[in-house]
Amino acid sequence: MEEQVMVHLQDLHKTFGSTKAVDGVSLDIDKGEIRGLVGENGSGKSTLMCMVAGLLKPDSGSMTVEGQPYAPQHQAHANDKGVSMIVQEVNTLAGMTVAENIFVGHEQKFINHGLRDLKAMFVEAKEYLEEMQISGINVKSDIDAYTLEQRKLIELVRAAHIKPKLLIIDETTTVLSQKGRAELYKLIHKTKDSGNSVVFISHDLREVLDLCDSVTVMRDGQLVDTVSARGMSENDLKSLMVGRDLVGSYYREDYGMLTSSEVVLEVRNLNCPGKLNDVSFELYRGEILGFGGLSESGMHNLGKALFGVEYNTTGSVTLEGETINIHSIKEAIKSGIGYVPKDREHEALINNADILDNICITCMDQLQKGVYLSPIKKKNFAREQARRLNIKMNDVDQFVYTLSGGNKQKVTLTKWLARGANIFVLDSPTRGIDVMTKAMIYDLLTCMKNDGCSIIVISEELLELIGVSDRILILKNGNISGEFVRSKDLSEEDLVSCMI
Amino acid sequence: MNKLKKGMVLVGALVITYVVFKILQPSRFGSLSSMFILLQQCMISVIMAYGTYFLLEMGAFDMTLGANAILSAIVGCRLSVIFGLPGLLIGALITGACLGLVNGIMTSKIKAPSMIISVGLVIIYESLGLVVMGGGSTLRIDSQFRGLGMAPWSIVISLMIAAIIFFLDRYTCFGVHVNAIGSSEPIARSMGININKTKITAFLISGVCAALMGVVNLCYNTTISAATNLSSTTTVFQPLMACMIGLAFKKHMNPIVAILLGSFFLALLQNGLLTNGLESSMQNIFVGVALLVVIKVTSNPRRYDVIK
Amino acid sequence: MKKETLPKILKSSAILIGLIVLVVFFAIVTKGQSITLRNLKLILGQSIILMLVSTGVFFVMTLGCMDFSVGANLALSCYVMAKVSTVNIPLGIILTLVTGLIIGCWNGVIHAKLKLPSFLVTLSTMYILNGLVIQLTASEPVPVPFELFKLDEFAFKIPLLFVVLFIAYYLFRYTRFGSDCRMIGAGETAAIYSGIDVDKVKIQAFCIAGVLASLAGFMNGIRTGAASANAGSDMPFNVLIALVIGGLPSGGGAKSRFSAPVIGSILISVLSNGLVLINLAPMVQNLVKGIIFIVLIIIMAEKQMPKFLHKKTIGVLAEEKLSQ
Amino acid sequence: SQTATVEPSPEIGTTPMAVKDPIKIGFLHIGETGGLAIETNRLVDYVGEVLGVEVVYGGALTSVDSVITNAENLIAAGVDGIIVCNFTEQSMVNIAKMCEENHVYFAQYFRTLTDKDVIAQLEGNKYYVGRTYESEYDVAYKLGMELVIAGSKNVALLSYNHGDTTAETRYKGYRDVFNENGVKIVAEEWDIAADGGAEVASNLLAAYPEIDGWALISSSYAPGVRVALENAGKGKMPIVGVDFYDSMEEDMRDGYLLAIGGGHQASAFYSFLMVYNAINGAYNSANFPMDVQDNILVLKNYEDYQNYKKWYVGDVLPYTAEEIKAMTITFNPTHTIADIQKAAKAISLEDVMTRHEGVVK
Ligand SMILES: Nc1ncnc2c1ncn2[C@@H]1O[C@H](COP(=O)(O)OP(=O)(O)OP(=O)(O)O)[C@@H](O)[C@H]1O
Ligand SMILES: Nc1ncnc2c1ncn2[C@@H]1O[C@H](COP(=O)(O)OP(=O)(O)OP(=O)(O)O)[C@@H](O)[C@H]1O
Ligand SMILES: [Mg+2]
Ligand SMILES: [Mg+2]
Repeated sequence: MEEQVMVHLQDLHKTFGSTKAVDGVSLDIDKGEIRGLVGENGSGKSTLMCMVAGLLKPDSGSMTVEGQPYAPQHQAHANDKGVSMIVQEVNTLAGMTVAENIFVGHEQKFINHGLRDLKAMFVEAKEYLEEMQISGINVKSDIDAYTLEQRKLIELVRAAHIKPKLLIIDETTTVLSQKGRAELYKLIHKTKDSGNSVVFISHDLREVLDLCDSVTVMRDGQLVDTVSARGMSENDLKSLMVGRDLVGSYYREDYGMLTSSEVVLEVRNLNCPGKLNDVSFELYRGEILGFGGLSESGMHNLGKALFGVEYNTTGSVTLEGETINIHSIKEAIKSGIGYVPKDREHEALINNADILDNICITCMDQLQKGVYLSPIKKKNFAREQARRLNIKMNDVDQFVYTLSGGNKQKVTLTKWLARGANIFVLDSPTRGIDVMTKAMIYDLLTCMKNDGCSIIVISEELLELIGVSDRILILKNGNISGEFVRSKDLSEEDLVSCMI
Repeated sequence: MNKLKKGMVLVGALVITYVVFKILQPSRFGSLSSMFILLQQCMISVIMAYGTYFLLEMGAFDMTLGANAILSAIVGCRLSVIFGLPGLLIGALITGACLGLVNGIMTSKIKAPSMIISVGLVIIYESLGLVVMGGGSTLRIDSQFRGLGMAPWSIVISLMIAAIIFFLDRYTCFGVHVNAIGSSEPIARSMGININKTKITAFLISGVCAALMGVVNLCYNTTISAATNLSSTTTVFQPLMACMIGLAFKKHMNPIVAILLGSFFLALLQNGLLTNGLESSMQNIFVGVALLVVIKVTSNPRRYDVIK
Repeated sequence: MKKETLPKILKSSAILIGLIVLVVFFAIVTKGQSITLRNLKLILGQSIILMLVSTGVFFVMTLGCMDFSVGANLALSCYVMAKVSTVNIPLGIILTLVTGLIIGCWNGVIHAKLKLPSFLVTLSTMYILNGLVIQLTASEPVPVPFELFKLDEFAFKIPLLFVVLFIAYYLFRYTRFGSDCRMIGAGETAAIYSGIDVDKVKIQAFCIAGVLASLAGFMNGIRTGAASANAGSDMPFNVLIALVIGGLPSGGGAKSRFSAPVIGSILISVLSNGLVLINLAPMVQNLVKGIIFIVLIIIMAEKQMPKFLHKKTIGVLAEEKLSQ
Repeated sequence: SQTATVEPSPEIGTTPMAVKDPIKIGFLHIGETGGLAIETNRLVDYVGEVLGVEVVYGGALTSVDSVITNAENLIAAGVDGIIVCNFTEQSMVNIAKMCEENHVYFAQYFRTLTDKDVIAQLEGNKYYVGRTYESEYDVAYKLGMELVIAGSKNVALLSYNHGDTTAETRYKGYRDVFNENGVKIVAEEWDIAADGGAEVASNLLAAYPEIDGWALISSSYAPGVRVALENAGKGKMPIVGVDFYDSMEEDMRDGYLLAIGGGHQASAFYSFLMVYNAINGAYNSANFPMDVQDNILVLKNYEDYQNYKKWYVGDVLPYTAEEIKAMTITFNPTHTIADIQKAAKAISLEDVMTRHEGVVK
């Protein structure tokens, strides 16, 4: 038994201020095993693994790797011990080359007689990239020149190049396209085959079940159970996570109910060099229009373009008859468009401001009477708005960075609802959000729909698209490559066929 | 291509400036000898510019460099009377290193941005300079050391510094770590980079450079006098500007070269204006404009880019 | 319900405590001389100019930007007032403020529209204005008409100061402008995505800084009786120190408090006044000043690099961002 | 506006200060660096010590505003008199007002009033004792003349910041003497930092080969000019300038410095005495303001310099304790302002040498 265990965690504890993030977790991870780790938002998965990877120090508890006592001081140290992790948030160093990013913390590796051997570094970096069949990345060029996904892949290389005994992957798949995921899965299996272990964190239970040998479930910082993936169903997992049975799926149940024929938004020949070409479509009142595709298909740019933040777009966007300037956020907002961006950390919310400010920010013109803006009024307004989506918080003066991803997303939606927007553009609205919060967001969409709001949902999760939208448009390198109307027997395969 | 073009901007600016002034003042401006004098002068100020390089890379600012240069020079000058050349160099360098160390420790240990701390420190260093000065108002360096401030040596010294900085930047972990910290301190820390050590080292280097510049400058001017009321900070701005130019071109040419070109450009500009009989007040105006132009040319931000 | 821990409360009021400690100390050492009504009024009077300027810069720093040109602005405005007032005083006052407005507007527009770092933009403005003022005041300082000297009275200055402070406070606390400033300082990208007209707000903030600096120039004029080149030369750093020891997060943002410019400026005046009262040797005076600044900075400053000094600001602007 | 006098410190209660409380005189000093400043401070400290007066130094003078601020702080510190070297005349109006309100006597040094509006304002101010000033114009004129005699035809002129009264008057002196004698100012540079001489001079030499003489509004640039000359291999070239500096000895000895003006540190000293006596009720305020003119020394050769060093700034200062006391009402009941005026008018190298024959060894 003993030699079977790769990593052993003994009674780990971690608290942040008032929150018990990880509360006495003991865990064994065997050699050559792929271990899934699931749990609701804030259940402690990231925190637990961050401690294993040396990003956080446990308050108490001990760890061993292959029986050897193990207490990592920092990430590089953990790497030396054979543990590496890909974290939830983007974790690359801007303004430095790809190669430097891959080897940061391991420079001494390339010091031969006192000199830093750049050539060797570039060569080796290149090798790793090729080894993982990641193309289109120049190791010498600046990391800023690459997209979020490419940067994640580079982090992947950084984590993999040390041939770790334990590889931890925290909610990474959400930012990866199908192709990127394929690479990730390949890496995971390779690691397994070479007798090493993998911990895989994701909210996509299906993915977890397909990929992993066994699954550990966490709730409120405590370990609920570790079960074999075989013969496990998603619903079983969900009920383990939530602690009670969940019946049915959380998607809309209604089918074939016809939406109004009144066009609220008409897009004609939207062009955006290298991202979109000649995209035309219309959005009807009370319709949920889904956009699907690979992450590079341009669907995210489409969202930005509609909101006026995409650069050098051309084409016309007509709102209830009148054409609007597609280069002005102001005008987009004035004409009732609300946009929920994919990048929650920087674009959606002001993390180091309180909930109050984040909600009121869009509603100043309503709140300010003449030259007077009443703080009390502001507070009450924010309070009642926050209550609408019952955001989990102490009070509206809590800072947003202290909120869980799910609650952050609620705040983002609130700020547009508060403004009374009637056209919503939601980019990856449920990314990295747990099942419960997901369900409530879907219900919310339906309510909004019924209130006559028109909603555009951009998502990489096809089931979600099928589940919520009345109509689905698939984008493929900048063009609309397929249209599907809501129906029971619409399958992922149908969509995928248009995507690639 | 674009990369090259951007790089040429700096050289182009130099050439154009030269040509314009040459046309305006054919007889007075731009003789070989005067250009050589100019080179000597900017070789001195560039030492400090190199000192600030790593700091700017980390996004740190050190306003004490001017005061540091003066204090170190004073100490060196006093010691040179007793111990000769070793006294001058070692005394000054050790002083500079100590001050740099203090700045480094302060900025890495104290919860406050470097620029603001350093402003506080300037006041202290300046008054220390007065104390060391010991009543007198100006010190004069023995003429035997004047060589240090002139053609072969001053240039040799600053080229040496340039080489060292280049080496550190390109061929040591330190260079990478500085860059990493400048890019994101938390990530750098999580990668096991020793933030404090790196910071302190960077400040140490800048301190030493400042001291060296002080010495060379002293040997060039032969006299040194203490500064008061933050007046020493004015000496920081020119090297700072040169270094910023260097960083601005980082992506297009070797920063070490760019810094040198940058400081020579500034010197050329002022010299040109001087020979056109413009007072230094007027020269300020031009330097201001030049600064603006340089940043504008080197930057091409996009809509919604965040620039503070 | 906020769970304010004791250290937190202490920190939030640290600067006030520091101020009180300082005042008490001087009061004891000077046997009460330093807290006579007259001296207190004196200190207030001396801090007016700095307070005006730092109130203006306060908005700019809340944005996360910086304005180094205020000193030179002060000098130039002072010159304009001295010159024009000899012709017509009201006109002089108006033009003074207009000067400040133009300078602020210039800074704002160049920074916001051309997207150049405020730190460098205002530095260049500083150089330009300095040169200009030296040119203009060459040969001799320009006297201010004596009618204006009458204004150098508490009866005029204090009400004016309070009016300005009130307006500024109102702007900051009770209008969307104030909250927009804080939001931009806290997260500019998200602010843009929430429909805040960032450029407009920035320009407005710089204009306020400019106008208040020129108002300070006016005050300086009636106080010193003439416009001279070196007026306000020590402003930029004093403002920085005042704001930071006043407790303004050096990156600005949502945590900015309006008390910063007020308390910071007063504290600086108390310090220089007290050091003279206890008759320290001039050399020692500077030393002590420096040390006390450092200590206060250590207590007050937040660990957070001022955004206007961020790497992106100082050079590495060149590369294009392909990703979005 | 507030007219209460300075509250005396508690434990002395209300006893009039004239009795025991030592007199306090505020000294707005021009700095701690620069030969002139240092000698001035030294002399003032000395006279304070001789007369048992507490000298209160103001803070640093960075800008015009700081002059006023420091004056205010000195008054708040409870001084009985102030001596001030103002940056701009206009600032005296404010200071005068302050002093009158608080019954503090004040006098200028190194400065007088020329702006008639300002004079009008200060007329009949019962506390404006007077001023000591030297003719900056004359000294510049004299020095310029030395250059003329030395045969310079194209001179370069270096100065510190524009707008400074002293700098501008000296400039006029140079300009006139050169105009009258057909000497051309081929290049003039202002706003030069104290140690910026070498750089500017080098550039000027490169650009204006015809330069054959240097007129310095502040002689602190002299060492720099010398360096520039040596570097450019131009050999010696006559340099004249105002204000003594520490290391002028070498430059005099080696014959680079043709002539130098300065040594007027006594200026503050006389103003100090005036204020001291005024406080002790020596003068009838009807005669205020009273003028004291003193001389700027001009050293023309190395020997002059050695004498200056020996007699002027040696262990014995230009005035001994006895001589000082003789100029005060407290020790010499027959004292009148004339004593001070006479002393100031007379002061020169020779004067000191004769007076201190035997005292200095
Ligand atoms: N800096 C902080 N200070 C205080 N509490 C925090 C802080 N960061 C997070 N929390 C707490 O963590 C909880 C969830 O935060 P966390 O970062 O774990 O999000 P998450 O669980 O990853 O959710 P998601 O998966 O949607 O991102 C929040 O309810 C909040 O109370
Ligand atoms: N930086 C932080 N400061 C304070 N508390 C935190 C912080 N990060 C996490 N927490 C707390 O730790 C708990 C677990 O957070 P963690 O991110 O591990 O949840 P998670 O399981 O990773 O959620 P998700 O699946 O959304 O990533 C959160 O509920 C939160 O209360
Ligand atoms: Mg997580
Ligand atoms: Mg999370």
